[in-house]
Amino acid sequence: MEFKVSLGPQHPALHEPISLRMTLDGEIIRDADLKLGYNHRGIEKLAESRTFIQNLYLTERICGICSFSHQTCFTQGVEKLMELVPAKRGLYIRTLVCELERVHSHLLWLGVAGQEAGFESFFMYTWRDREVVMDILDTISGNRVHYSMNTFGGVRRDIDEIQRKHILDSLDLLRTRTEYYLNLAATEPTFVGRLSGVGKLSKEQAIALCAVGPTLRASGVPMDVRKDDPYAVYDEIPFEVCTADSCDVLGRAVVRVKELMQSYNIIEFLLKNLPAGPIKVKAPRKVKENEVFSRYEAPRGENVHYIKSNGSDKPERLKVRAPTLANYPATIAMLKDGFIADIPLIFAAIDPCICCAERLVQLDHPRSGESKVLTFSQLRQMANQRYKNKQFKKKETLWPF
Amino acid sequence: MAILKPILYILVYPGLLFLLLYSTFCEWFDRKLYARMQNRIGPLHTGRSGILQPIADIVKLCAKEDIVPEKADKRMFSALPVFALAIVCTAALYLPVWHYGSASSFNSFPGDLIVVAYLLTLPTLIFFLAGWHSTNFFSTIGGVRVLTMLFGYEIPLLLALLSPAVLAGSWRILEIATFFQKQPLLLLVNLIGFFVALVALQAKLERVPFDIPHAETEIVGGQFTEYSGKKLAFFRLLGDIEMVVGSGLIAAVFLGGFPGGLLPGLAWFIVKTLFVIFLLAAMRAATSRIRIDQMINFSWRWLAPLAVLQLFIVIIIKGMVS
Amino acid sequence: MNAEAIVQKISSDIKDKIQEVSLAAPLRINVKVDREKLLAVLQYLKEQFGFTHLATISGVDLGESFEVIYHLASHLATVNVRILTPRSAPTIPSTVSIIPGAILYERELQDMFGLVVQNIPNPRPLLLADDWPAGEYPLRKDWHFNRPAEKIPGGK
Amino acid sequence: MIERLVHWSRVKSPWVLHLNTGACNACDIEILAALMPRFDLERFGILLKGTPRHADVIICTGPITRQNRDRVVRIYEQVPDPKFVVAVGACAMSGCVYRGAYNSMGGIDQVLPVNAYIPGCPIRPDALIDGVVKLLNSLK
Repeated sequence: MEFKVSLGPQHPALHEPISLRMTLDGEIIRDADLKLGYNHRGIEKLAESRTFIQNLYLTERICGICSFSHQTCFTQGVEKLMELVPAKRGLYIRTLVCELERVHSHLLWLGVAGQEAGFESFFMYTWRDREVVMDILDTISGNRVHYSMNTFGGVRRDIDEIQRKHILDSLDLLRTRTEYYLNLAATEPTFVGRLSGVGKLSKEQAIALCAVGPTLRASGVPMDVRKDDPYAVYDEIPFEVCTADSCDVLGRAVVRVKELMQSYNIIEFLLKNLPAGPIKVKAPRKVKENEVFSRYEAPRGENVHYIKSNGSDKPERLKVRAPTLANYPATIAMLKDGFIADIPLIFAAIDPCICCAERLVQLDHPRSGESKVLTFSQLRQMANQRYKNKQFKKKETLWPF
Repeated sequence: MAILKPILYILVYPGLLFLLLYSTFCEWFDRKLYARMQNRIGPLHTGRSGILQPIADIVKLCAKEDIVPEKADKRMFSALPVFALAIVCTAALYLPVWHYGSASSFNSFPGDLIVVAYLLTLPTLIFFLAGWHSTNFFSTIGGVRVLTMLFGYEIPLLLALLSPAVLAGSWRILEIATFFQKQPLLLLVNLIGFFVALVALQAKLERVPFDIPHAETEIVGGQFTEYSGKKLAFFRLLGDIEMVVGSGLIAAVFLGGFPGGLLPGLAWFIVKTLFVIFLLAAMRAATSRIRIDQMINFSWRWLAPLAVLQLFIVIIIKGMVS
Repeated sequence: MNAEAIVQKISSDIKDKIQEVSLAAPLRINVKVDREKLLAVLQYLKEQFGFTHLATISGVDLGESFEVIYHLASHLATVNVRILTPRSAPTIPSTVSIIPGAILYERELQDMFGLVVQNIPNPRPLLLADDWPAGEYPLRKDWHFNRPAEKIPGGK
Repeated sequence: MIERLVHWSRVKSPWVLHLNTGACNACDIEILAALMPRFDLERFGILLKGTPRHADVIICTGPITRQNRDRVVRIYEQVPDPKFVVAVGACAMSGCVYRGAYNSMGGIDQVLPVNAYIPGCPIRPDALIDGVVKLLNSLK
């Protein structure tokens, strides 16, 4: 029996308009195709009619979760076009906000993953602790989500001694909480059992389909822009690229939790070694004719901006590639010939940020068959059904920590 | 005079008026407790500490537009909420709320325990029908889940109610209450049964962890997805009244009933039902939703055997006592 | 192997296939090729240096022609392979056979610039709305959006 | 008398449907944050409902995208009367930075009648609470 599955687009479990439509052969997904566009706003065209300073705030609003990633990526590119060397202290503060954003995004993801696996209390807990990071960001930048910290040549706000101490104190709290979640997850065999072996993406596939971020690193490829192509002050910071070899959703969770721990270390390092001096240097208004290809490691993966300038104060072309878009082909590969029961977890595992990719996902099948409409959470529930018969033995599914 | 008493019974106490007011109060009490247990405050600005919140909800729903989906079976769709509400209100009439001893009450007869249990089962079937007749996919799924759950909790609930009845040697709620009033120590025998009945009641009321049929993040509104306006208000009211009747039944059977005349009986009724509701709210706050298969597993692996065990204990003790 | 060495090796190995190779900035290598030889160059880069990760494909409207830039990245450096395609016949070859992950970027190019990607496995529109008029490509420089007059609710 | 009662009930018990019409996600996350223990919208009787049939207030975030327009109108029609629309965030009010972009229609008010606007980019959870309470007070 072939039937159509449609997810969303308005659904209490999802806070973004996403509609996933595909035709299935029984329980197995035969073919899937992407049609994006419900969240497409036309930012690239818009950017051509705005000045660089205006674009600073436009790129920030590409995404509400990883807003700083896009802004920093753009800022770095324009700084290279301007041949500007940013102030050292400014770069440190910029990197600090980058890492804080990574922490808040990964905590958010942990909660969502818990929810998809039917672990609701986990969701509430991580979101409560996420407020700690939000408070830090609030004290630094004055806003909870769009920080607007960047400017060409540095950052706009300085950190004083009281804020520094506040962040360091909060960091201890976050560390203990993250360890607590690790323990919580480790003692919950069903949770680990639900994640392991789901959404396999082999190393070769991941490379061929140009996956990025934790999705790629969980397939054992140590690609991290922070190491490969260091920006800001990452070449001065000791940190490790976290990978996992299990190639499944559990691996992606492991990579993210490890990265949380790395981020805490990086934040501590940055705050302890914060250099004195100005936070920004003066930037020119116009930009010489040139082009730049700027890369940035966002919480979801490699973020890419291609900026071409034409000598005026407006860019000739701004091309944005958000990490979620890069991960879609890999997601389809994970879904293909898989069970529909696994869709929610697989989708959550790439940490989809639909507005980031400016689009909506619609997977559908050309042939018409008996059609049946399911939502995302029904799928989740079907997943629960499918896994109910599996006996999880504690020893077999050890949390890898 | 003889005709006045039944009318009073049906319309004022413990009939419609009292039930309506008291069930909304119970909903507020439950919501407030739930919120406090989650570190929240809960309804606050409607009446004194939000006490009128459920009433506001229901009045608002009644004043809203009433949409019947085009594809739905219109007559069934509209009739079901009314039926369900009538059924639970009828069940409430059999609760011995203000007196006992005088067996001449018109609404108490040998075997009314079975009737109340039966009447409390009917709303479940109506939920299923409501979901089915909405012809919405979520509603259908919700309806099917309702029926699946029914198989889980209904038998343990009946078995649990059976044990005090066996101990008291009567199928009449009033006589059971009177029996335990005379020998309050025997109430302790029924502790396991009390626990089983409490969990089964939670499942019957479809509250966390058993809110599987209308799990919001899973199937939107479950069997109520297509209901709006007055009909939704009826269903909400139904849930509240079912909670009151269910907790009243448990209080009458397991907690020794409500002795005294009009006022002391009322006081006892309120205290004991609120106690049961408190336990229900605590259960709701401390757990997260389980899956439907886990629920069935749990009720057959734990609840039903526990209820049977309780029955054995009761039979042995009855042999010793008599 | 550093970026300079890669530039050296490219210019000596496949001199006949490329028009120009240079090191534009640290870790940024520019390679200019004919569009007919694009696939051969990508294949060479993939096999010789392991440039398997296609970060994205950027299209730029230069007026007379379109420039299409393939941003390849690895831990060694980033290579921008650029081709030109005339506005009158805007066709480019599909790279999906070499880099399967390129599919979405190529479909995006089709939507936004009206480029015709030859041999693309799935040519359906990707981004624009269902009711988008055919033959309009928003990122072309000569396409302008005329904003419809806004209603001001309850206002003057 | 009955009218006053109905009016009072409407003010005291707004049930909310959350609709993303092409926002950048920031407002949506903040709305979720408003339901968490820290802000607790339930104090005002506000409940987040999943189905349009149960809702009174539609909270829209984001500039309406071309693709989303028809769907938003359809959902609006599914909500039983009386219904209110709240435009949350700068995008939903006027289009914010996306004003003039070819795929966004401007504010929510270009498509739906809007009853209240809550400014902010993104809104803070406290602003959301303030806005909804103000909307309710304006009904008095």
